[in-house]
Amino acid sequence: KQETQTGNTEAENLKKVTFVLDWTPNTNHTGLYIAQEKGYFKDAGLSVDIVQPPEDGAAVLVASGKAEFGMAFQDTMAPALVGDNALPITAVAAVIQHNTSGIISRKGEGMDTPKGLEGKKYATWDNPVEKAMIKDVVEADGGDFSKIEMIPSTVTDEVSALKTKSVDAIWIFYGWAGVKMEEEKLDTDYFQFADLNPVFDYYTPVMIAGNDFLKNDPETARAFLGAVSKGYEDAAKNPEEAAEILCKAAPELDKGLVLASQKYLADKYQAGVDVWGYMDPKRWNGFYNWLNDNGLSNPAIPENTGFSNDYLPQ
Amino acid sequence: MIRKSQSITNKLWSCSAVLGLLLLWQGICSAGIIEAYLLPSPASVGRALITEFPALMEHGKITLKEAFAGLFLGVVLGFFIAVIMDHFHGLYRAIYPVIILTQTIPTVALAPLLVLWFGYEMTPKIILIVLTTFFPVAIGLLSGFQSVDPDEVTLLRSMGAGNVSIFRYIKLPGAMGQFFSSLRISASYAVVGAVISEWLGGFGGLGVYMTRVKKAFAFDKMFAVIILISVISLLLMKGVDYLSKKCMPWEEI
Amino acid sequence: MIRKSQSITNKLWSCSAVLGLLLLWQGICSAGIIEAYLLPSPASVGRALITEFPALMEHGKITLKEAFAGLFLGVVLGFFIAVIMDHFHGLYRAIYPVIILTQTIPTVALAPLLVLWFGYEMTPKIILIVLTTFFPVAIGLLSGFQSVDPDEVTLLRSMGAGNVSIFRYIKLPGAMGQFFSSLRISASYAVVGAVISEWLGGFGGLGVYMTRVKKAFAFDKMFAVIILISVISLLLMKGVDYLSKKCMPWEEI
Amino acid sequence: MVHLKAEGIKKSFEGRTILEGVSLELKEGELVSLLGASGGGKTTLFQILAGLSLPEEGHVFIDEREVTGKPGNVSYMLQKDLLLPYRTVVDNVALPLLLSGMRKKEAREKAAGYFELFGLEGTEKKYPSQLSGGMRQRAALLRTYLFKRPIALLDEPFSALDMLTKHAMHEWYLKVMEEIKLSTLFITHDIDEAILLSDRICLLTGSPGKITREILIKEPKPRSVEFHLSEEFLEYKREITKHLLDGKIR
Amino acid sequence: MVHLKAEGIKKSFEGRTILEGVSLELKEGELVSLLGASGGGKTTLFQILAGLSLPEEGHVFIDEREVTGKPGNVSYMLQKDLLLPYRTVVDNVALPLLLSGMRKKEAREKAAGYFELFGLEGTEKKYPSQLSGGMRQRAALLRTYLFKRPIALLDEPFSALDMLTKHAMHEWYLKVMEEIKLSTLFITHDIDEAILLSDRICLLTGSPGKITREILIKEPKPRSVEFHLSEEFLEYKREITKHLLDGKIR
Ligand SMILES: Nc1ncnc2c1ncn2[C@@H]1O[C@H](COP(=O)(O)OP(=O)(O)OP(=O)(O)O)[C@@H](O)[C@H]1O
Ligand SMILES: Nc1ncnc2c1ncn2[C@@H]1O[C@H](COP(=O)(O)OP(=O)(O)OP(=O)(O)O)[C@@H](O)[C@H]1O
Ligand SMILES: [Mg+2]
Ligand SMILES: [Mg+2]
Repeated sequence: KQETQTGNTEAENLKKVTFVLDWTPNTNHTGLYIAQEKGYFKDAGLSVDIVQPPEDGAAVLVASGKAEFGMAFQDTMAPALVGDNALPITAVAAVIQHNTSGIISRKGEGMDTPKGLEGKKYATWDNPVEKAMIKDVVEADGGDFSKIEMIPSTVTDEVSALKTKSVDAIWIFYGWAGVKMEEEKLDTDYFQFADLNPVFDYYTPVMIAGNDFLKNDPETARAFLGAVSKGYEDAAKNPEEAAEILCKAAPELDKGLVLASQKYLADKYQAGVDVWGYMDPKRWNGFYNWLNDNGLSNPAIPENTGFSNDYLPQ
Repeated sequence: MIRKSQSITNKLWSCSAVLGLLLLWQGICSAGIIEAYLLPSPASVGRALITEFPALMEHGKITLKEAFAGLFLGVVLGFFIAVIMDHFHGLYRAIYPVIILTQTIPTVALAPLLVLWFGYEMTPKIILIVLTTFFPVAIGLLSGFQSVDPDEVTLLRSMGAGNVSIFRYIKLPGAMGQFFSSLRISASYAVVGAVISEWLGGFGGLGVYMTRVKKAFAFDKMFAVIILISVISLLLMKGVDYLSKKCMPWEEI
Repeated sequence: MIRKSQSITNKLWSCSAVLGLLLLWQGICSAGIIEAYLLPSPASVGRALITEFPALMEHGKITLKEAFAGLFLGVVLGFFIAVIMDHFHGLYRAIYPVIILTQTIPTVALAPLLVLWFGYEMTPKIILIVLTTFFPVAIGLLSGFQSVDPDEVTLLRSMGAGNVSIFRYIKLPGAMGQFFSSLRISASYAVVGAVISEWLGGFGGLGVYMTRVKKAFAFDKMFAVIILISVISLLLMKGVDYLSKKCMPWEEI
Repeated sequence: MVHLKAEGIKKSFEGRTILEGVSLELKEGELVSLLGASGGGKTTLFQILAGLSLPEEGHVFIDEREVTGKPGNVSYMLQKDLLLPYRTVVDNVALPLLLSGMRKKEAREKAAGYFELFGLEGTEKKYPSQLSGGMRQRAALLRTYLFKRPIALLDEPFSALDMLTKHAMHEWYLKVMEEIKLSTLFITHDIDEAILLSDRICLLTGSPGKITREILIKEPKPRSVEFHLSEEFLEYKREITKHLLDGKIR
Repeated sequence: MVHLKAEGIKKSFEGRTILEGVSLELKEGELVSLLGASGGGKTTLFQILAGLSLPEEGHVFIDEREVTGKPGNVSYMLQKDLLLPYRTVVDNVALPLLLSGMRKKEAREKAAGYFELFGLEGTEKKYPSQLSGGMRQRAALLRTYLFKRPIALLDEPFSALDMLTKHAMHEWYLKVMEEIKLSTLFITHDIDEAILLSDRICLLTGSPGKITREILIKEPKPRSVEFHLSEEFLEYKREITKHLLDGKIR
């Protein structure tokens, strides 16, 4: 909407692209907002709308062509890749190189390793992949998964959930909720899945695109990812500026939290790879094979399904 | 006799309308105009309904339990509010705007707060259902109580009747019609309310099932749940109609 | 004169009731019985209302635009359905159950599908609002049309009037009362419907703002939005009341 | 000259014959009353005469022209006053003018011109619910009159009024009738009223209903209260009551 | 012996005095009619006599005992029949018995015992809407009667009925009255009815209303149709009509 106002003559020459977020704006989306704000999209001949979708709605919107790109996660998009409900989508860029998610708990209650979850209240989304991953790490740590008290996750505010002891342990992305704990000066214990089992170092979040769009208009896809990658590179270099731009786009966010999160993420956008967004087939397949082996995907997901590095800037 | 055969033709008409829509829908899907992940065909939805039947029943039971509990409490609350507002005029003036206010608050928006306050067990769900169901009942009953013919009250007073007798012999039966038409609305709110409240989280119920199949991109199952919810609502409404006929035989003549 | 002063006391009553609740709420919060992240105090909500005022107005404008567009189309659709069902008896039998069916479908559950089909621009939101608002209007108008005194129709026929005149001079004005009381319901549905539809996503609107502040753990702002939504609903309802008084001067005497 | 003529009317509802072989004449300028038991079919007959309902047998003529089943040829005032509650009195009264295609302003002016004659002055902008019973009835009569057909069918125009108002309306009606020269067919339950107002009284009795008796009232019009309380009046009343009570027993 | 006595009753509504200085007596076994213009305050007076409304001045006595403002001492039948639509006829009629604390079954049986006398046999299990007007009125009368107070106030009990039904009800009522021996105060608009049924007629006229005339009807009861159509009857009617019309002009 706002874009249509900036000069009609230009707008006509620009290619319209729509990006759906995973839900509400946060620091994972910084690169998009920087590219938008600094005109990288326009330079690439694009006019981009950034849209907030219904919860869990991005993948289908991208599949149906209502949006060209969207935000997704390697774990939750698994059911969209195979079987009756397969959607024509492909992951085209990893936003963050490593999986920074893990389980956080109040400090000193013994949940610094997975075994400590025994007898504790864990807020679950009741997702089979989620539960299998926890089972894997708990058992690897010599614990008994069945002893964890599972309660339904209704958590909107992780800090207060822990503070009020309504929950003992929560699955979070450290770059947002973890940083928020620090900001609120709540001492916590945290373990990260990727550290416990390398298979769990999958890509989360990722950018996805519709297959038809990729086939028919690869140039636009490349142009878009080129501009976005510049955005994320900027974010990596200058967290303060990134925080400011994000807060401008999403004023409801807490500025302190955004800045802290931005600083935490700065070296993680492009950690250890030359090109932002690159997805290592070994890690991608590794996680899906683990799903296959544990019977979490029906049918099994074939090698090299659902991602492509072809549209990243070279 | 004439009435009966007429109601049968009515049913034929509406069935054929529904059937027509279904055929159109199947046609669109079969012709491949719309892809399956945009709109599952009625056939695949039917299949999902059958294969998922045990799971749906399981979850449906939980939802129905919540809906009934909420509806029951909502009706009780609505009844008391109506009686109190009818009886104490001062309270009426004080409570009425507050009640209207509660109804302009989007309950769905309240949902996350309710979980925060009351935990994730039944309580917040039932509160949400009560909040949506008590209102039609209270308003319906109240207007029923107040639309009573004042001459009927005079008649009973002339026979030396007190407030309790007036309530029992005039206000209560006089408000029955309004009560049942409100109950009909409340009953259908109760089911939808239960489903929404389950989005708040929990381990069972059609709302939970719905979020799960959504995450699994299983739109046929999603439609199956939606249809099941519709059917439950319709059955509940029919149930209320039946009850109202039983309770108000004088309407039948 | 008597009426006027009575309506003022009524307002006093209700204001003091609302005020009392507010004070109680503030008291609970100030006493620290409930922590701020569970229930923000009225003072902090008030502060949020003030500091967020520009943002709220911005988003509110979008929501109102959707609500009005949806309400308008819903009323138009409801009107046509009512006229058609009143006129063609066969269609009435065919359409009525289908319409009841659409109302048992939980619209909130439909929402994600609507986005899928119609994109995240205005269209799906307006469709959702239309779906919720047309129903009360259609039903209200229809029952208004049908509760017309058949003797009035006979009277006009005896003067040689045709269907159009009968509609214009009898059915339409006779259904006005029912129309406005339905419109009142539809208007408040429209706002809540717009907010819910915005959870579907999009670029702005109170629903989008609400999901964002919820995600950002800003409960004071969350309450501020809820209050704003309540106020908008109330204002719209008052607006309908005003309109109904203007359009039905004969009710005023 | 015969103005309105009905011949051999038959009508049934749900298999029950209400009217059979009913014939009736109304001459120009005449006022004829129709008396009969409740449910006897008087309103049904009026609906047929007004062309709103089709008889199974029989015909209706106005000035020799057949009008069976054709509405719009007579001014018909229904059993209730039927003022539309959402129109002001003047707009109610102007309704037949509007329906005949007259423009709103003109219709209102024309209608307002009769308000004094009908004793309604000052009520133009009021709503019907603000009028007393007598005024409502007068407004309904004015509306019927403004339909400007030479024949008026009035179905119990005064039955909802209390005794004194009725008395006043009778006096007023007898006076107005002189001026506006309508041919009127008149249903009533009130024998006194029928004797007071009619040139001729038709008694509809039996099941199926038939006109079994016609009584001419010879007293010149307008008739005074003295006539009402005279022995002559009583004689008419005796005759009618006897016939109606007999009709009931048959 | 004087059964019911009202003395110097005054009542106003919204600053307008409706009744002033109304005094009235009803002796045992007597039937007294109250005639007067619509809106004259007849119903208001009944409400005061029934103890449902407090007069500003004046007192009501029953058998010398003051009952001003105390309901439950007389059987009062309101202007409408007021049968509760959601109760069967027998349950409607048994209402006063239930209210006096009788058990349901017993009350029903007792009420059913009177159905024949009141010409209601076979309607016990029906709902009021299934009854004809005359039957509804009879059921309301039976209900009033079952309240078993020695004094009955009947507010226009027959006014909603058509002429023939009314005739039949009059005959029936005169017969039943003989059997059940009530003292009755009776409001009507129908002068014929008042003359036919009453021992005495009170005329309530003027504004504020006062009882300005009392007329004794000497004809023995039950009275025949012949009396109705007699010169004597007409004389009574003349007197009442004159007085009422005069009262209107004053
Ligand atoms: N549309 C109809 N369908 C079925 N029965 C009807 C219809 N209209 C009238 N009747 C029946 O026909 C009979 C005669 O009715 P009608 O209204 O003509 O009587 P009436 O003489 O006008 O009575 P009243 O004096 O009470 O107005 C009644 O038994 C009535 O129930
Ligand atoms: N509760 C009340 N409040 C205000 N005015 C009242 C009330 N009850 C009666 N009135 C007025 O008192 C007057 C007398 O009314 P009442 O009903 O006693 O007359 P009535 O003689 O019974 O008339 P009718 O013959 O039409 O029944 C009327 O003008 C009426 O409007
Ligand atoms: Mg009739
Ligand atoms: Mg009265």
